Amino acid sequence: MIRVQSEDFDPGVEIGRFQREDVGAIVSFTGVVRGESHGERLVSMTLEHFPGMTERELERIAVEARTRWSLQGVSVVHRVGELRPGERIVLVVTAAAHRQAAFEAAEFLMDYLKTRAPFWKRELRASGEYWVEARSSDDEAAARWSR
Amino acid sequence: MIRVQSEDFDPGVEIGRFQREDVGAIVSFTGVVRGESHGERLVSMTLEHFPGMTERELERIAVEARTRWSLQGVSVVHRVGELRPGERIVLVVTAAAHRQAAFEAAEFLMDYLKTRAPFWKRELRASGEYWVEARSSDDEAAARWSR
Amino acid sequence: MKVLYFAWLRQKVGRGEETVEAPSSVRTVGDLAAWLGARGGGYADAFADLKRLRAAVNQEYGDFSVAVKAGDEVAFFPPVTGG
Amino acid sequence: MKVLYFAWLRQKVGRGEETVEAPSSVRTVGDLAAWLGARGGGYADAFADLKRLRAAVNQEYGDFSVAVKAGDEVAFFPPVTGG
Repeated sequence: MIRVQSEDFDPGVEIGRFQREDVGAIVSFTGVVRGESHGERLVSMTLEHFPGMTERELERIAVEARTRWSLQGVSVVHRVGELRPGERIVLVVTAAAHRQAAFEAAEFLMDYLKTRAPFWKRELRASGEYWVEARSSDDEAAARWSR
Repeated sequence: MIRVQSEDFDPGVEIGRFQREDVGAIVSFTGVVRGESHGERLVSMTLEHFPGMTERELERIAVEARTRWSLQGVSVVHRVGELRPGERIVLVVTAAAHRQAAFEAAEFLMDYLKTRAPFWKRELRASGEYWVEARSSDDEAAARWSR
Repeated sequence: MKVLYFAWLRQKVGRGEETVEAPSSVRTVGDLAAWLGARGGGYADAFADLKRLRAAVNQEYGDFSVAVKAGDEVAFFPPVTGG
Repeated sequence: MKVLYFAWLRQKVGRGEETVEAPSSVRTVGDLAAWLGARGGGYADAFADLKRLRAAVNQEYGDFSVAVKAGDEVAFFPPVTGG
């Protein structure tokens, strides 16, 4: 299940959806807005996205994960709009019979989401507004899955 | 925080403990009792442990994770006693500034827990009672961290 | 064709989307970017360094050599930073 | 010394713990296992194949060459299967 929304989400509820007898392992990743950026206090972070294409890309990433690993379920929830430090921003949940598939698929989903899903972050810091720059470490993290 | 208990736990609550401004990434692993084992219906699973040593080993594993990765938090909750298919059995939560540390530490904790923490599983299946045998794949998973 | 701008491109251009009538010489994403940049002002600023830009045609990522035609939706934006 | 048994060892031996007065010839975990196995019955069954067993002395894992002495707590159990 793929959702892009301004509202908060509950990791426990999303994990609970996969608690079934055929699922042995559930891995979740929760991203939280940190209170500091470039050595400055972060006032807020605003997420912009490309409606329509975002959902398509997230669906595509989820389908790709399901072709690579034997998964019982995949959820991706990503928030947009203005977020404050300490707020949840993204959730990925994977469910599988065994833990290795669940762990690897969750890492894959996060790596691909960071480099493929059309979201853009703008930070409001004490010294002004800044668009977050893409990080080469994220590209490298995503690249390891195509080896 | 390390807990060994017969009561259920709530992954959402444990994840929520780490939702702070200095934490960017929270990874959780939830283990669930599967309804089938060796091609048979599982009636129930009973977990026995070594009180005292279990907590010591889990603490030791958590400390080891904190020396290997920069972590803001580690939680391990493991249930004991009789569990039914679909019930939660184990939870590991890791919190870090960045996602890679949180993912790796959670995998490490699960691999070490499986091979170091003195728990033993007994399955009640349609055909009788069986002690679960240790799996060499778990030993191999744990061994990769000492490379 | 319809052109969309996101993030700092949107801010520099001053709008999130517009419909343009590109001349027939605009055959690729790169042609379109050059044509838009030639408008000057915020457009010149937004399209000054194409290496900093990414594009999608009809919601599919594409490089600057991808063909565009009337009726297409072309989006320009910086590298993504979600997650 | 105090001896603890877990999982199927506990079932075979018929108890979870006991206090034993081992002879002075019992100097290691392996000596203790052999001495307990020599009791016959469930003990012989439990200690029939030492390769299937693990041990801990005073709650620390140890192999069968580890020394034991009066006052120690020695636990025997199969390989662990938690998680």
